[in-house]
Amino acid sequence: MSYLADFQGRTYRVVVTAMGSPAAVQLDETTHEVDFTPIVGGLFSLLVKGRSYEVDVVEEGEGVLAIWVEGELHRIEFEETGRHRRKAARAGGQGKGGPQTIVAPMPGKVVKLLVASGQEVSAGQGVIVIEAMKMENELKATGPGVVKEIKVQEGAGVGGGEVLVVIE
Amino acid sequence: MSYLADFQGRTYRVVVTAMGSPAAVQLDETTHEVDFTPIVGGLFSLLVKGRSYEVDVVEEGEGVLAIWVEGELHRIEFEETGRHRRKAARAGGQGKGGPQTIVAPMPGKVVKLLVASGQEVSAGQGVIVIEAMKMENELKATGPGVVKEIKVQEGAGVGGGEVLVVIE
Amino acid sequence: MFSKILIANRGEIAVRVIRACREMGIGAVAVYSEADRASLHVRLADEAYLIGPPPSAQSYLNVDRIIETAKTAGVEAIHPGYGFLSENPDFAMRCEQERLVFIGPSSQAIRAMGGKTAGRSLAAKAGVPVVPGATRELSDQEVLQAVKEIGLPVVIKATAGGGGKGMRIVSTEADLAGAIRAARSEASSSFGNPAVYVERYLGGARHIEMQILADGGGRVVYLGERECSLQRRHQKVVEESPSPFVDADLRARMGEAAVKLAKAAGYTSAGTMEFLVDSGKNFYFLELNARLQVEHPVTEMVTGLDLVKEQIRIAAGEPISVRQDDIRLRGHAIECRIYAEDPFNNFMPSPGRIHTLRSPSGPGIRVDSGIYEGCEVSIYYDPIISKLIAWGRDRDEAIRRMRRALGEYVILGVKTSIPFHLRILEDPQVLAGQIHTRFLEEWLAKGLVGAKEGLAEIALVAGSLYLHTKKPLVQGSGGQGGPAESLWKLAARHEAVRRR
Amino acid sequence: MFSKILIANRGEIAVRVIRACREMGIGAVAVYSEADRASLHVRLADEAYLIGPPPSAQSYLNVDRIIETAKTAGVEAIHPGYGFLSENPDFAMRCEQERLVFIGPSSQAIRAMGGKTAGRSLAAKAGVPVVPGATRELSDQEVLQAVKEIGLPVVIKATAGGGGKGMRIVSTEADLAGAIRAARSEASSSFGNPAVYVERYLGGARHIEMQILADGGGRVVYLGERECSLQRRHQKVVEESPSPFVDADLRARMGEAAVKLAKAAGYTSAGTMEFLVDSGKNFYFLELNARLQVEHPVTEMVTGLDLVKEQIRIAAGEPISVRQDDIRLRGHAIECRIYAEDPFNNFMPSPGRIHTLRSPSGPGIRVDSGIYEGCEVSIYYDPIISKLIAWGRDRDEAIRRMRRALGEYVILGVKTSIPFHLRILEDPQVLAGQIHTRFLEEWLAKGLVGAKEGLAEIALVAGSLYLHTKKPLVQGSGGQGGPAESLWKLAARHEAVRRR
Repeated sequence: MSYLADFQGRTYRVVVTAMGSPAAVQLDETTHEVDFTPIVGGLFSLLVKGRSYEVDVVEEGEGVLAIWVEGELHRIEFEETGRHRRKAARAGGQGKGGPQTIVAPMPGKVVKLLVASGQEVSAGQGVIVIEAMKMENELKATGPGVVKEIKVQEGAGVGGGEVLVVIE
Repeated sequence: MSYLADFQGRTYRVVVTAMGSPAAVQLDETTHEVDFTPIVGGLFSLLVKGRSYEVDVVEEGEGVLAIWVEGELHRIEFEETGRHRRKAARAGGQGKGGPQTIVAPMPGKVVKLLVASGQEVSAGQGVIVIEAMKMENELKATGPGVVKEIKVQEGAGVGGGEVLVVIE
Repeated sequence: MFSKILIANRGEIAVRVIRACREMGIGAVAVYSEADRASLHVRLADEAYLIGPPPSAQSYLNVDRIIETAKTAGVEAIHPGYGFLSENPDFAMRCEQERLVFIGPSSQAIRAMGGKTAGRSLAAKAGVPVVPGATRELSDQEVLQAVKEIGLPVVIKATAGGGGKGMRIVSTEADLAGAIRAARSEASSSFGNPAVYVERYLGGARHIEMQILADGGGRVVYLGERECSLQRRHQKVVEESPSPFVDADLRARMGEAAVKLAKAAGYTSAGTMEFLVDSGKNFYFLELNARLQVEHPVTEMVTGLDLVKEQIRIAAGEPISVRQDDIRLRGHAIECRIYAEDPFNNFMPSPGRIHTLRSPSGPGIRVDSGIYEGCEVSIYYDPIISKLIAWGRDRDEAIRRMRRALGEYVILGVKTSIPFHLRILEDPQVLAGQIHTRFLEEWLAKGLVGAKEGLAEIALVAGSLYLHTKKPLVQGSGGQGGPAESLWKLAARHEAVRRR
Repeated sequence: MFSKILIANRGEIAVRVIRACREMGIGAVAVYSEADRASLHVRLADEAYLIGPPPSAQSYLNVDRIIETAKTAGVEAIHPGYGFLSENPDFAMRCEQERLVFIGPSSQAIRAMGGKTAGRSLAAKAGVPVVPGATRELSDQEVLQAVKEIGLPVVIKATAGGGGKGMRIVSTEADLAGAIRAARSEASSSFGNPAVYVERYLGGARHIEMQILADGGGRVVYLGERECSLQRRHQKVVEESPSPFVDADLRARMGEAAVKLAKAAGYTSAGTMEFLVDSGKNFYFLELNARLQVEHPVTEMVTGLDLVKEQIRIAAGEPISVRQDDIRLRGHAIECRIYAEDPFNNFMPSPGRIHTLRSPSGPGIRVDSGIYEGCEVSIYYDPIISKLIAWGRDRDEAIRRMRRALGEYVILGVKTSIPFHLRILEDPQVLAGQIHTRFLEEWLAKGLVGAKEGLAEIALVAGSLYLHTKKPLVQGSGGQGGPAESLWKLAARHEAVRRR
């Protein structure tokens, strides 16, 4: 089985060439012999040339894995080669000059709106204050623009990832 | 829903009269209001008149539950009333005078047979030695009799619950 | 001694107090909001009662409901933990009126010392040096006026504050109005009191605090200091005892000042005098924390005392169990506060479900935690989910143990400060003990170091094997050399593992 | 200092040594049998290598394979833990020959003192009183002869023994032959050596042992005693330090005797001198345990020392990190060995899968464990799965903390000794410290108290609600008032809980 894996802007070719104990995985040019043992839930124990790793794997979407190794999180998108599905275009589009969306980074409550619709904002200007876990967090504009739409009102509860304000 | 529950030789009538928060359960004459909240896996938190209990439930067979409350194990057999199934006769039949079966109490290895087929044994006499976890355990006859059948040989591995020797 | 105590708190501190009760043979009564029915403190308590909806103001700050519950449950005393009602003199007074013992200082002592401004003015009278600034709560206008007098930078503080809540440092006049608003708003929602004052901000100083115990018989002892200079946004992140900066002489001077203040205020129970200490070993009184501190375990580990038990004994009219001369500090203890927040994304709070939890243990390690595998970290409350404490014969061993334990600590489902702590405890200046209250902010400004190198390969390999093994067996889609067959082999191997 | 160490062991002690390595910055190399691939020590190690099939003789006792692995992995030293090869002089010698440092005494010292009979004869020569009996290994015939001389009761002991293995008390002649056979057989499978000897069995005495450290520079110190009288079948069940029976004078006399013996034997590393102590405070040397003991954590908690680190330092040629005068015992520590066995069914071993695990923590609690939720407890190895250690300012607090922690400790899937420990620590004689080596056997003969009263109702209620909620919703089988509807409500409530 062969995969293309996207991680931090690079694409890796990963081929599982043998299962069993050990399994063999070819990563770019190198083949790794791996003892891959399930422990419990998403926890696996890997032995690679004697080196022992604990690895936690959580599936966040189809082919999108959150993988912790020694406390470090790696979010990797795997695509099986030979399947001719195109990856969905990356969400967001937070590039300079384009429209910005101010998104709730966590569930919480809108404490204060610091801008009004139609108002001009500069880069770094506070746009909205969200409270969660007793801390207030001011979300700021990443670049200059004009407030196009405010999707929430003060006092409202918001979910993580919810779009709060759109700036053009 | 109404159950007959067998526990330590007594049969209790248990009726769940309402679910929700709290649920209501009638046990013999008394009705208990219970906040029964699943925590994770087989763990439940019970609040009964303010008293807090942690309860672990494991299903060991149909209607047979192992229930731990404050570190104490209760093995209870529940039968739904109105269902006209008869309980299977209790296994074993270790009564005095009847045939005895010497059963492996845990998985392990047969270290030594202390009796031969046809041999007479007295109550408390050692019959077989099983090793598990580096400890040898001598299994004894519960009453007098004659060794009818030896089902294992020395050095063999045995499973927990396996019948090793039959004495009549 | 009491037969039953109500704990008017939640999370790790409620669990901490329940454990002390159990060890003393005292019944522990928990209270919980609707968001906390499945919380660890409810599970571990002897009794538990619902006190209202999730927002604190309607539950953990709901004085009437808590008092009513205390009476229904038939407790003799209430332990407030930290935060919530712990430093609220009205609550303490209400307990006194209702003939419930408040496990903490008297309402009078809280009023005299607990409010930050009151404490400052009392300290000044008692001859203990204080940081320049106001000694009473101020209106917005008065804050602006005071800032003109004492000069920037300043720190705006909630008079009822604690835990870094309702606190803002201001370096430029432009930020002043926003900072006052934010401080009042946080103070209001956290403590039910929007009052603020202002004091000079002493950059470069250390935050060092002195733990005291005082009983009803007039005995007051100090239990050594805690170094709490590693802070972010005025929230303590790492605390230790003893401070690598404090020698026996400074310890005795600070300890005696703390004892003097406690006596002047008629203080009883456990309390903490916070000081700023400059490089010349001059100390300035900041405030009294009239309650148990989050970081009390480091003092417990070096003194061998159980501060919660001492609080309970004192509240029951018993004397402190040690004399000043018998208090010996042994070794070194360090605490990391585990917050549910994302250190790689501006420390955004990270509520959610903890789907995976593996806790450290072994020599010298203590975990005071309010979480379990499968629990929800709620959006309604403080993000401290656990405290990891390490003891060692010396500071070096304590830090090494802490790093070892942080490495064992796996909490998945919410982001936590664990990677942040690991990086802090590798910094040469931190290892040398050369820290001050702005240290972490400056250190963070340089940017957090990202993932360790070389682990990406392991992640890529593990991910591909994970996907490969979970694939339905029927779907043998090419690859080299009979994948279907090898998958069957793998499945058989898993079975074998499981049966073992 | 070493850069990498191989740990020739498994389970909780391998995990313990790995933690010490990590704190010292030393690479930890695990070895494992085929039964242990998924074990905690393999998961936590830096490196791990397979050394053979499940039976110990083919894996953890496989000297060639372990030496070969040590060379492949490039380690400088081997830590043997306890049991297995830890007191095998041939293994120590082999390490010496292969230029691998054996973390323990020299093979010569093990030969001189480690074998039980050799130690007895050396002690007698050094003027330390010993229990009457043989000072060399005996044939079956010689045992019978010796018993005639010293009189019953006697104890048959494996010369290579430890941990109660290969040990049988005999009170009647009829049991003698069987006991010899059982002792030889257990000794053979546990230590690869069937040799036994016999000594007088001193009933009513206490088992008290003295921990020592000795370095290559000739410094020998004693770290206080451990009271280990609570035993079952010669397996220690509960250990504590200090002993409630030992005063400063007896401690000094025993400590000095232990130091004298260690010096006479040229002993280095950590070691333990076991003594029987009678009611007149006379002590008799039993044997030297030439290795780390299972119960070393109680000494660590009262002295503040890390014995594994001391062992490693001594093996690397460094001096012991303390002098005798600097050793202070603080407070009291107690350990419960958590065995996978059924206390209500004649302590039958209970291997199996641990499907539920909740570990205690908080003030004064240490867990040294080799298990995790989901792990298999194997039939092949020792039934110690975890050790729970509690520290308190005094014995009373330590015991209360232990009971609190035992109450929090939930291990399901295998039977454990936890209920046994809870009952032991409620016994008035145990609380008064009035114990001896036969105490537990006599106490058990009275029968273990069964389940606490009043919990059966809770179990019945919980069981019925469990069955009720798991029932498929379609199957509304009568009952009072729309069960289908109420089940839907319940399901909705669960959902709400989950979403929270």
